[in-house]
Amino acid sequence: MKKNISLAILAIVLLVLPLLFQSRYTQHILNMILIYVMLGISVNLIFGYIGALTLGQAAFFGIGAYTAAIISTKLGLSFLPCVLCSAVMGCLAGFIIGIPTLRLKGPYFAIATIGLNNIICIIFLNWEHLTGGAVGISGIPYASILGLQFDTERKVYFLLLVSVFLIFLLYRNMISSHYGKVMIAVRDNELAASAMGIDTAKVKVIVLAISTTIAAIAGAYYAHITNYVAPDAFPVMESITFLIIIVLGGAGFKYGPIYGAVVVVILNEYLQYFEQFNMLIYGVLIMILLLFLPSGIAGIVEIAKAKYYEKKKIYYLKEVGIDEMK
Amino acid sequence: MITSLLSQQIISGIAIGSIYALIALSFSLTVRALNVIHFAQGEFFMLGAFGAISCYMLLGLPFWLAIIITTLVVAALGIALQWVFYNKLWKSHHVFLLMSTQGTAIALANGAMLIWGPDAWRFPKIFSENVYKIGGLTIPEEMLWISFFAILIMIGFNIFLYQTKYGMGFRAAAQDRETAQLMGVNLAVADSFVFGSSAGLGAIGGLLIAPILFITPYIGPIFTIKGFTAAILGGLGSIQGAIFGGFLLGIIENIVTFWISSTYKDAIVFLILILVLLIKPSGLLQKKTIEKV
Amino acid sequence: MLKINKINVFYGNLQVLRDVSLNINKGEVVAMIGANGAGKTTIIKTISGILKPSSGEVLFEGEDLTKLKIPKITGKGIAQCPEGRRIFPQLTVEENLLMGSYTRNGDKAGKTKDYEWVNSLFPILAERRKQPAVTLSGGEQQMLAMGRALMAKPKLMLLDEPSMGLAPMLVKSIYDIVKTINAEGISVFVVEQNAFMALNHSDRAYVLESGKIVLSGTGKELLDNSEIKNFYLGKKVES
Amino acid sequence: MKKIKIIALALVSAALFFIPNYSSADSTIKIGILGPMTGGSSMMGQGQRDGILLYIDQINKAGGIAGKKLEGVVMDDRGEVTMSINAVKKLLFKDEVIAVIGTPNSPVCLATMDITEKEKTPQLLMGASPKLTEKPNNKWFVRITPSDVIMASNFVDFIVKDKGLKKLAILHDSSDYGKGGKDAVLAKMKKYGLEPVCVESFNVGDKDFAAQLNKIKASNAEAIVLWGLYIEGAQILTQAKQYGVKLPVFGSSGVLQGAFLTLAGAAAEGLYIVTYFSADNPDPKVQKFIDEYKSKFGVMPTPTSALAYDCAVLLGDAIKEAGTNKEAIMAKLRSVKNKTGIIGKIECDSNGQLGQGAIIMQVKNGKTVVVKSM
Repeated sequence: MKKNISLAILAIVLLVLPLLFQSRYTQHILNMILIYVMLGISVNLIFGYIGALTLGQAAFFGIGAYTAAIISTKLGLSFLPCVLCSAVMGCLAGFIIGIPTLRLKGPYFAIATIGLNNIICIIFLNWEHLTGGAVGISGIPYASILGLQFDTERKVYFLLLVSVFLIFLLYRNMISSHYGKVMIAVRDNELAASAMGIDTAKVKVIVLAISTTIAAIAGAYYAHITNYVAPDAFPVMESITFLIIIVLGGAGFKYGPIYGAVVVVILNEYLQYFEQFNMLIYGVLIMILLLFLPSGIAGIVEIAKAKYYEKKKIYYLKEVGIDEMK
Repeated sequence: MITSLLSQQIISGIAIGSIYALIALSFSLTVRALNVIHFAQGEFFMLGAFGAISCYMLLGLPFWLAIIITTLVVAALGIALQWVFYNKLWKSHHVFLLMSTQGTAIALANGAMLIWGPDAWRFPKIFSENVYKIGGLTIPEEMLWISFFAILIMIGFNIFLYQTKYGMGFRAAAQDRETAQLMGVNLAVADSFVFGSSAGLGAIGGLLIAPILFITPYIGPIFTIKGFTAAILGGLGSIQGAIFGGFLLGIIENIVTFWISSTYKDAIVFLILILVLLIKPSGLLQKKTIEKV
Repeated sequence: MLKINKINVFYGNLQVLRDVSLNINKGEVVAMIGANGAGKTTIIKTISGILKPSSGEVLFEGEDLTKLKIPKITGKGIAQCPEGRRIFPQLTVEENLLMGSYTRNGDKAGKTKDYEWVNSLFPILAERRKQPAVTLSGGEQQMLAMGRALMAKPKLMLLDEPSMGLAPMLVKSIYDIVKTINAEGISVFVVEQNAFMALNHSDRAYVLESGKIVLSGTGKELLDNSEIKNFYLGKKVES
Repeated sequence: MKKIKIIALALVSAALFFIPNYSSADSTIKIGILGPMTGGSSMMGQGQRDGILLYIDQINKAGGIAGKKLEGVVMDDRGEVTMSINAVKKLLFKDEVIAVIGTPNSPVCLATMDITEKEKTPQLLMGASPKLTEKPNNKWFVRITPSDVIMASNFVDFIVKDKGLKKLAILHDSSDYGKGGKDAVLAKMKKYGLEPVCVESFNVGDKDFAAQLNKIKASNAEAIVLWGLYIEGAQILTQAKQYGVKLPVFGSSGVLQGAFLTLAGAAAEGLYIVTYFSADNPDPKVQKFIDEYKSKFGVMPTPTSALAYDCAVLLGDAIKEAGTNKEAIMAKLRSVKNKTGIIGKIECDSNGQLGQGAIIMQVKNGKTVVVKSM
């Protein structure tokens, strides 16, 4: 009950947020944050809860974006069918790629996903009559549902807010359900989990497919909001950015993706002050933040929470225990 | 005709492969000892080349001195990064270390851009530009030199690791840090050795290729990705494997470009990489080792 | 020779050892028995410096070890044979043994002598000299771990669960070797779940329960103690 | 828990409120400079920025435009599509610039031109892809860079008519630039009824071109048309020399950038280049620009600097004539006729293409000489 009240407060605050910010630029940044929250959730599921280090999530983001772009420009389908097709493509891609590669352990899986992301980008770049090649696909229509066009930053904000809220609910219920415990068991000790009778391979593949589906949905939104997709929006660097979001936000924590997306997106905007120095500062800041946020922002919030309730029990240390994932 | 074309591709592949081998070697060091993929490896390479440019072209020092200074400075940088940033992350999940090296890569590349500018640099030739023609095959001499140095460095490392006491200690530390420490291995020194030598080795690689390739501040990531592809093909963490993988990658790239498609060359290379990971994750060269449970 | 004074050790917030004191004299074999999770390995790790006590001191020949770094402690003449052997799997048997003498600088003749001695204690190791250690069987790995510890020319040897996972026959030969080692003047501190074996082969012994020492005495005394019989020996006496 | 969440939210909101604001007095006219200041194409972006800042400096020293000073707002798009969308929205919504100049990357141009169109703000594009001018409904951009179609058609004319070479091999990079060029060359060759004997590609950042060169060598081509950027260009020429490929090479404008002549050295000898700007062009206007640029920034201008400078001049002229009304500025830009800039002839056609000139040059004794000027 208490959880739902706080969720409701959060929802109300988020709903009135765009009214506080009259600047359309700030609204755009809020939209970017929401898209990155979706992507953060997708990476958190597979990395934070299953422990598979993915450096190829941008590939699925791209698959979703390209699917939506191709379907809407070539077949003229409207927004919702596009999102659905993207989700299906993302899910299929997750299954096809997950079944062989999820057997790989630790860094090997990460390397396989880097290779995969590169392959997908090369396909985007070279399958010209479908993907438009290097210049991509432009002129993707704005999202529209039942004749309502989402063509301003504020309208897009509400569209994204509702979608992110739904995805977040799904994700929250998933990780707090029995299945969430199974996922954590697989992450923390695969051997023990399989000894308990869990089909760990199946759990991993299913979670990867869910995660890639969310990434692909985010891609569909991206295509309809920016009206343009090109291969260089989905490189491995982008996958690394997703991972940075989740690591800074707190991997394996429910609210990790939100904190991370807010910090990384806003950080990049602040850095525009510094012209050609901005990337140098960005790199150094990442290194420093990682030093001081050993379990992400969510970890600090958890510790603060624990202190707040004066329940400094080992229980919390365990929950903050990304260390224990090692 | 076909055989001579094929052998020409193989020779050209070995030529570029010698460069890949050098990076793969520095990659393998950090992976074998610390189980860390060091994303900034290509940046050390780039710094080595720029160090040579600064010392040799801008300060006018003799080449041998430029090599020594650059290698030492870059190795010191690697060690400094380890002490300031990586040591503390050691206890956390390895993704922190991975992301930290990625932050390092971004910072180094952009720092270099601010110092040396975004334009490309060319280092004066130190190797002869001769080209040998043997039976219709073209063999550039400078590539022979690089292959020679790559193999020399490999032999040097092998001697150090397998013939000396400290090398044995570092190998032990790579397998079981805690127990190695109990035996008296100073882990801090061992880690610094790994980070320092892999950075320094990267720098030497950069120095060697500076006269052949052109150097820009953003050259790093390409070498990073080629380096670890090569390292995996040969067997992640194995020193001979790294050299072998480097040459193999060069040959595969050339043959694929020549006979299949230059457009999909990289895609095919990555596909081979994934297949190797799936079928023989210990690399093409290594014997399958029994995994410790 | 080794004197532990009221040490308290924590893992995070969890206290593992409470006011533990014990001492080992020169030339003794001292055993510590206790159930799984009682904190036996923690004591070993505290002596070798992997864990630092929050209070109390560990004196070795009058010097406080808690202030020293791990490699320094090894250099003082304390060699450890850790739980689960922890041999270096990819190193050869010979290299594993040489790892034991890592801290002994110079003294080449002494090292060669010890190497010969270890090979005579464990002839099987000489046979497998060039094999990677991972190819050895469990018993051979235990011998390798002990041989490695002996290569440090220790004054005190710490043995953590030497009988774990070994067949009874092998356990017996391991303890025979402990006796041989002790006869060379090396003190041995052995930590065991296999109480019968440990008590039978030790001069004195301590019993650890939930991080506290609850009993101590000579091996014989403890073997006859009724509580010990009930809790630790149980079926093993009959077998 | 609630409290913490609220505190966190408050912090986030505070951060949002303070998102950087480049506010300045109303007495300035702001021009957005959108380009890659970092990343692999930062050489172009920094040259672009300096070219525009040079013009702004000159105008402000002369008293500004109608009493108002010009101000350049630099935004780093890192050469990435997603970043550029954020950057251009910041220019439009936060800084309320009067026009946007940029960027040299065609994908980034495509990503941002719809946004400036929607906000009815002129954008002066610098990408070379023919795709940019294939948007008849968008009336809010002009493109300064002579497109690949202009370059390629002049070049093929030169190769086929003046040089009499018919068997061509095309070597291009796999980016939008190289592919756009390849398509343009192919289209023009078709008009002559020619087919290339060999088409090979490489990636930006590749270091080894042995396989492509060997293939070309085996294909009996008479000449190579090279469409790519300068680092790869220099490497290809060097390796071609090593592997004994002695065909004449015809390079695109991207080949003659930055330190190309130093990088390629002797291997560049005899190379033909089609471009719009060269430092060795004896035209006094060009030489004046080079002198001013060099004295302000201490380095040689790049072709991108020249493009950007011309953009700034055109925009400044439009503001002088039309005031700060964006629509009027756009109308002026779209009706530019018969002007000559640093990059040669500038005239707006119905698609919004401004730059029309092309010069063909050849490298002789380590310097470029103009062979033909269109």
